[in-house]
Amino acid sequence: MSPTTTTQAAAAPGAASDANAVPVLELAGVTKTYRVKQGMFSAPKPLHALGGVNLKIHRKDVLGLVGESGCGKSTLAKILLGLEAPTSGKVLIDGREVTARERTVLARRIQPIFQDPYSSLNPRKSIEDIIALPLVVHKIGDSASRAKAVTRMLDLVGLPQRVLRGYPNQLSGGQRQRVAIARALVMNPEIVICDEPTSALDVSVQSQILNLLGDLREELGLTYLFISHNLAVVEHLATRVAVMYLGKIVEEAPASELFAGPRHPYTQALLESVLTPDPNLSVPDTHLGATYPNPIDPPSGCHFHPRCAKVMDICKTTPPPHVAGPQGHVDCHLHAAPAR
Amino acid sequence: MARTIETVAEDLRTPSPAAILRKRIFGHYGLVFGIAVLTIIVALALFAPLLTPHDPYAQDLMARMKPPFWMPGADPNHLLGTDFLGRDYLARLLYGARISLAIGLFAALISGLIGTAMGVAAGYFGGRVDLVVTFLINVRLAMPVVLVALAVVAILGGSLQVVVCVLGLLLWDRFAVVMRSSVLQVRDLEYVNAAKAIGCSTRRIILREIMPNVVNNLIVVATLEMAHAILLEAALSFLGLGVQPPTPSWGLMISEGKQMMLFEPWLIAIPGVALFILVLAINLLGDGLRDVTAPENRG
Amino acid sequence: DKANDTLNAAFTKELESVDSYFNSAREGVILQRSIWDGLLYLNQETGEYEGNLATSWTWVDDTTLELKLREGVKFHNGEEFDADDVVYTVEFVAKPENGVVVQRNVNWMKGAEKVDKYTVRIFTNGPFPAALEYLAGPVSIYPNEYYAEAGPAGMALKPVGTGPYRVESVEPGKHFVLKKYEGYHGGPKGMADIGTVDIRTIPDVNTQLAELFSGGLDFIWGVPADQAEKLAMMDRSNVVNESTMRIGYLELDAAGRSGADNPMTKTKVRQAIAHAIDRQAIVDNLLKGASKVVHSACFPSQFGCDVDVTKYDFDPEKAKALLAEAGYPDGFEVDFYAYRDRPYAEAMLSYLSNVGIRANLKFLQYSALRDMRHKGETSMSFQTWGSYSVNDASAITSQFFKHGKEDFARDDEVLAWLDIADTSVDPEVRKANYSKALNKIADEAYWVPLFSYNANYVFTKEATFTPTPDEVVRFFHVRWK
Amino acid sequence: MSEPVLKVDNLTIDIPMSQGTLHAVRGIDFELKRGETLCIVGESGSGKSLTSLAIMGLLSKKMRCNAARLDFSGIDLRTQSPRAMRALRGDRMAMIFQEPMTSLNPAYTIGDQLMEALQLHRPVSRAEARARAIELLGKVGITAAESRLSQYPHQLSGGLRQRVMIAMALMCDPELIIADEPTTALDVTIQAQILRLLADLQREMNMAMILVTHDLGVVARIADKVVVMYAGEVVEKGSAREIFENPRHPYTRGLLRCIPVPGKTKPGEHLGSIPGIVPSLIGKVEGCAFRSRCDVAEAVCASEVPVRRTGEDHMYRCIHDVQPGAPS
Amino acid sequence: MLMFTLKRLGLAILVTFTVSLLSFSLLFMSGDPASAIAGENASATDIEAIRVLYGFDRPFLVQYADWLFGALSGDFGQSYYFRVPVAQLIGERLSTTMLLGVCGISFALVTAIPLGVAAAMRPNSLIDRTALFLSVMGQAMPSFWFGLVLIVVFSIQLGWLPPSGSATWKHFIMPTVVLGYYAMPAIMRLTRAGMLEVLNADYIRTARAKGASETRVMFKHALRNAVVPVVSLAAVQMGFMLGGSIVVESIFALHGAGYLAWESIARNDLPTVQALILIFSLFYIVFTFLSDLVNAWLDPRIRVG
Ligand SMILES: Nc1ncnc2c1ncn2[C@@H]1O[C@H](COP(=O)(O)OP(=O)(O)OP(=O)(O)O)[C@@H](O)[C@H]1O
Ligand SMILES: Nc1ncnc2c1ncn2[C@@H]1O[C@H](COP(=O)(O)OP(=O)(O)OP(=O)(O)O)[C@@H](O)[C@H]1O
Ligand SMILES: [Mg+2]
Ligand SMILES: [Mg+2]
Ligand code: NI
Repeated sequence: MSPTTTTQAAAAPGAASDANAVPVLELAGVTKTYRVKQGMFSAPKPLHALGGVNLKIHRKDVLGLVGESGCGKSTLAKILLGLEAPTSGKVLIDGREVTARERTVLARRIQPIFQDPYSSLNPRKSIEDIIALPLVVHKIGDSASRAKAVTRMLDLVGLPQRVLRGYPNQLSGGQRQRVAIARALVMNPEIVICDEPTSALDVSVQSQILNLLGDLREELGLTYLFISHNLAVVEHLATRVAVMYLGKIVEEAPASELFAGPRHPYTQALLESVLTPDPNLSVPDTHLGATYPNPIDPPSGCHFHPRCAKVMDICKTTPPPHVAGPQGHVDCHLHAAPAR
Repeated sequence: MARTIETVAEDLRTPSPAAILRKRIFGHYGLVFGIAVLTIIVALALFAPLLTPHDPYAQDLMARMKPPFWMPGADPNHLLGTDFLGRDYLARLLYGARISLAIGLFAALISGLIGTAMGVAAGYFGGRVDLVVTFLINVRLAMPVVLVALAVVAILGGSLQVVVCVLGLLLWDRFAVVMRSSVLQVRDLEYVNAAKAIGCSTRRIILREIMPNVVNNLIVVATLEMAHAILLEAALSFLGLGVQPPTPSWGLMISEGKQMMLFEPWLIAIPGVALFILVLAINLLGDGLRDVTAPENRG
Repeated sequence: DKANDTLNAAFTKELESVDSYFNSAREGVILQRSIWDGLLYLNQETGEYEGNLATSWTWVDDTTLELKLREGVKFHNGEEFDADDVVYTVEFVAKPENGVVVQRNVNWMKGAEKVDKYTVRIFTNGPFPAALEYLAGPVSIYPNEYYAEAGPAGMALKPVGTGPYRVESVEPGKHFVLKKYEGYHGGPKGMADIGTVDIRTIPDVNTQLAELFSGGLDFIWGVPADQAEKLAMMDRSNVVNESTMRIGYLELDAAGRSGADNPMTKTKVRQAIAHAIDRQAIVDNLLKGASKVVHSACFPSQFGCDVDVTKYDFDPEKAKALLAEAGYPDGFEVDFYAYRDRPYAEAMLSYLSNVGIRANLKFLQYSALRDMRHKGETSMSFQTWGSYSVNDASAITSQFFKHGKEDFARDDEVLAWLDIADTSVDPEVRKANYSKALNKIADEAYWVPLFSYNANYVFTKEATFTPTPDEVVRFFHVRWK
Repeated sequence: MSEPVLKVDNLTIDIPMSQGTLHAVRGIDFELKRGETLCIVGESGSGKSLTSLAIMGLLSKKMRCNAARLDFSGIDLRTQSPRAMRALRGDRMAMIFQEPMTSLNPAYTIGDQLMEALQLHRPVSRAEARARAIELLGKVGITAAESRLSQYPHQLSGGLRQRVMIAMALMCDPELIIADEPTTALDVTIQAQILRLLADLQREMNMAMILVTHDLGVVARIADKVVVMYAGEVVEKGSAREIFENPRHPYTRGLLRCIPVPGKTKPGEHLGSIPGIVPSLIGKVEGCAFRSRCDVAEAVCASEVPVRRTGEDHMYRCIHDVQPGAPS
Repeated sequence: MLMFTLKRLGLAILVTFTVSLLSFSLLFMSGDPASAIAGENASATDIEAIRVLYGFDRPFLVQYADWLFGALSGDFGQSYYFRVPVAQLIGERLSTTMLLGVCGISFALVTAIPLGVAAAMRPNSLIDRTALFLSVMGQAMPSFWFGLVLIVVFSIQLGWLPPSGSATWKHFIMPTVVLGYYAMPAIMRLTRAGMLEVLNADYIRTARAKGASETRVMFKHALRNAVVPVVSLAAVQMGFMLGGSIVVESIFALHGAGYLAWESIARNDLPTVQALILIFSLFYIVFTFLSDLVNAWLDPRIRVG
């Protein structure tokens, strides 16, 4: 990779986070409810995968979205991609509400990179066909110009030209993820939704993909929604971080701020759980209880209270308030204005 | 930095899916056997006029039930003997292969079209469509096939077309079930989501993204249903309600030979064995294809 | 099985009801003859009517028959037989609303009247020469008290008659056990020899043969010719062949009911068809046994059956020539309907195709085919008719040529002749008119009469049995050696 | 110190495949004492799981497993009958698997499965087994243990299931516990909890533990000894401190550079990376398997690779004595 | 649970209703039932009288509604042929078919499951190949042919078994084998495939790691999970068997419902055919329902939410 990339660090944090600018992408009170059946004999129950999410992504931001498995990260990504319709709430692009009808137009602006490099490529298609698919679907250019675009993308993601005629099964996980990235970028989108793009990869490959994503953002001026459960990875790439717990954003702040001073107990626990390869440390005690949340039957009040080390009485009954901070917010009784 | 070391990984790259498939096919004895036998039967059926001078419909009442060549009293003119009207058994067997193959093929085609359309719709769209299709599958499964087929053929008469249509209209359930579940499996894979996010039309997603990945299951079911249709036709013929004579269907030949089975067993043994081999070959082909293309074997 | 004094026999078809008025199957007739008695009896050897439950009979007038009844006869349940039983039975079956299946067996009777305990009169609906034939055949006498109480349903489950066999048990459709009736009245049927007759329904002929080989059956009939031939060669059981009264024929739509332009309306076409088929070869190779080629539209032994009519010999060249004359030098295509004996049909198909008639076989269930014929939709069909074993041409020729639904000739002349023949009481007049009708039918080739059928009876070497042309197995005539 | 609980010397595992023999594990050796934790790290497919399965005697029959030595508490595992192996498994050595979601039998209750583990090896009554199960569930931090016993696996979350798995492994007080990536399928917070639990229990019960993982962070926090595997081979082995503070093998060093560490790596900065992919191990494998991805590889790497040692228990396989540009 | 049962019941009723409507309209087209009732030797006037008597001149929907309401109260009308209530007629024959079906499916299960398990335990071994061979044979062998061959061998050549009838248990051996062999391949393959899949499952490894013996692993841990889809298949096969026993019943002269159905079709005995189609489909529905219950019992994921 080019050595110039080292200078980007200055540009990254908060570069575009002008609070007053219109965000490219905004979620306003988005909820998503699934009806799920547990076992054959019971009636379906509502599962609130997203419970009123408000989120803004500004141009050239990398919004890291962290949270544990099943908290609704992928659901959010799917809603942004138009793969699922929100149960309520709005999705706005450039301040304009997006209706389902316009999704195909939006497909040019928002593109996904998924988690599993093994299932994200159609095994029956050659790499060339896979990368060219968006162009074909949107009827962009003729076959010659498409071939050129595909070649360019291969260079961009660092794959050799000879894989073009190959099939996904001939590639390693990292190479496949590069193909997926090439497919996402071939339409020159503005926003890329990365849903855990590296969690299925070995660390040695993960770093390659992370580097690539960083470089591409620089070169193409992309905006990322970067979903991960690995805080270290998020810190590395994100400019802003949103922490999600059971379908709600519990804390949101610029990356540097959040890592320097996590305010929500859950964020704190998350940070503590990051295991840095330091043989002088032992496994940390996160002070979290072993009661794992059930999204079908979420705890009352603050969803986090059964695991929270700093739980107060009020947490058990009252949903936490929305406490705005200097550059973000936290939803927690601890940070609410002192009790009456 | 200079990297002069030979890249081991590059040389050991796996071959393309087509190449793997080819290799698997030839490594699978059952499949190879099935293909070989089926090819032979198809060839025999196609070149029947070249292989026997006899007309399968020409009767000779004076030369009835001549035994086949391995039995005493055989007529060298009729290698496999003659039937109860003195028609050449070999000629009937060869021309009969056409009928049996055609029945299997067209019945599978009709049921395949119906079942696949329903199964894919149910699997892909889910919700109401799925409910309706599942309901229809249930209705279909609840109907006793042999009984209904018999009833319909009894009403409409047993012309080849009727038999093929009845079988086609009755055997779509497995297509629907298999297609539904395979599409359900593929539907939520990420490349389908990716295609949706790219903005592909539903038609395109179904035809280009999903179908190529489930078509192997379709082929497997199609071969098995083909065998099923052939057997069912034979059973209908046996019960006297299959294809009409003098059409030389194998099922009909068994049913005609059945009369004399205790005295001239070869009359049912020959078409019976032919039927058995054909169905066996088709089943082996289907099983083999399943083994070869099963997802757990895929690279 | 002589050791157990049991004859194991098989029916091919499920019998719908043992009550003889409520089935139309041959199996039913067989049981009927063993369980019940008619008023008269037809001696198969002499062809003469004898008294059975009646001892003498006289025509009082054209429509009244007076009969003297046998005394001292007891039904299987102990009920005494007398004139009341006859009156009750006749009155019951003659009423159409009681739903006797084969109406023509009974609808000639108007009713009956008791004269004294052992004398009755039976009244007919108009002159009916064949009355004695029916009284000796399908009309059997039921016990009035029992029948009034049990009805047809009860009779079907626990039949009661006066015949040489009483019924031990009935599993409807499946299994019937008959026991020798020790109190048999000694009528012309004679005392039964075999103690038990055990009849099971086994639909598949091969299974029947298998049972025969393994000793599970002693007596089967209706065995196809080829099998019978092989069985005879194996010499393990007796194989006896006897002609039956059933004949096969091609019914051609001369009247144009299936379409005025249909080729069968042309006499030359019909004659061509008659010339095209080698009936003798079919008889020799397929039917075998006692079968004969027939030329006239009736069974030769029937009263009034004139066999000396125009004969069409096997001559494909002539057939082709006739077709060409009729305007079909290249033949034509036609649907050929049939409901039984597929091999025979197939053989005919092949002959027809040799002269250029491309016939498509449509093999249907009997009732379905009859529907079509009633609606006049078939231009060519292969039919058979057994005349209910009635030895009189009225049972066949008049059945089909009197402008009924099954008449595809619709010839007024024929109708007129048959009307005279059917109602006259003078045998000579009848004969002459039947002859005229049959000759015209043959000349015009309305039908192509094909052959008479035969039946093969296969039974254990321990028994003796002589079949009769009426295809009715009389178990009381089977004897152990 | 006492006798090692486990001694593995020159363990090889070959898998016959249609394309040839896969040399999945090629000459591994290590030893482990009571109370010690050994971590095996390596990329996916490097043979970590096979090694642990080989120790448990759970390799499938078609795989060929050879070793110069495979001793467990003085028992030669190579010569044990299947029956004797069964008696050892679950009793004196236990294993925890990676996938908590699928490692429990969906058809039986938690209680059944826990109690089975004990009853297979000890002649105890159901009541006793039940008491033991409740005790252990409490120990692994499951509250209301009593009522959990009658629940089915699908009614528990991943974290709870993994705790049940741990409890199950401990039912018979094993001397050796092998945990094959016990936390990779879990969330970070739960991972930390489970690892802590494992570490505490290991100390408390004075067991020997083998922890298989590909997460260097985990290794650093929990291991006494570390085995780094690459392509079926031990490329570096030593005490945890040695490995992390003084890594010698280019692969180990590469791995350490790959992971972003909050506070250490700069956000947005390029991470170190190891280019290329793992070579195939089918057929004859010669020389250093890592050479195709190695920055400092030379032509001689294609032939014999020397085993080098720095100090008593730090060993690595590389032609370079000291890595060019290494910090120490 | 209650909701589920009710829903399933509703679906079942809807399915039965649809099947009955289909079969009724199908048979309505089948020509003139009056002619069928009249029998082979009836005259045109006989038939006409019968048509009016039985009400065949009424419109389709009226006849259907009439039949349906009767059927709901267990009255399927009179058999045209036997002239007894269809319910009674079928009642007499059903036991034979049921017995045959139960024997057949038991035979299939008893041979297929052990064979499938054995084959899965040692893939590609001799026993696996034998099992595969048997199943391939079973799938390709026309059952009527197989039946005839059995008769020739065991009744005629060896004389061990009676070729027809239903008097003793011996009579049921060959029909059971023929019918069971028809269902055996599918069950065997499913068992084998299920076992292979389950044996690769993580929890089997867990069981082994606990020190459970191979038989315990097979039968306690694996089979219970592998058998779940087999139960459903067996139910479906059982349903098919009852409807498909026609051939077997006609060969072995077993007077069961299947044979009755075939004969009734031939005789145009509409009420009987309709009732039989309905009853066979009801059986199918009941069996699948029962198999769902059994599966729920076997698989707690279904049973408890
Ligand atoms: N199609 C669906 N039907 C029903 N429930 C669903 C569906 N998709 C997701 N869910 C549920 O919604 C919740 C959120 O799921 P989601 O996939 O968004 O989680 P996630 O945060 O992406 O988790 P992970 O880290 O495991 O990917 C989960 O409890 C999940 O079970
Ligand atoms: N049953 C098997 N059949 C064939 N090859 C196998 C089998 N099990 C493992 N292998 C191969 O053996 C090698 C080592 O596998 P192993 O499972 O030990 O890797 P691992 O280090 O545990 O990887 P991971 O981190 O993905 O669990 C791999 O190349 C794998 O493909
Ligand atoms: Mg997700
Ligand atoms: Mg592993
Ligand atoms: Ni670089």
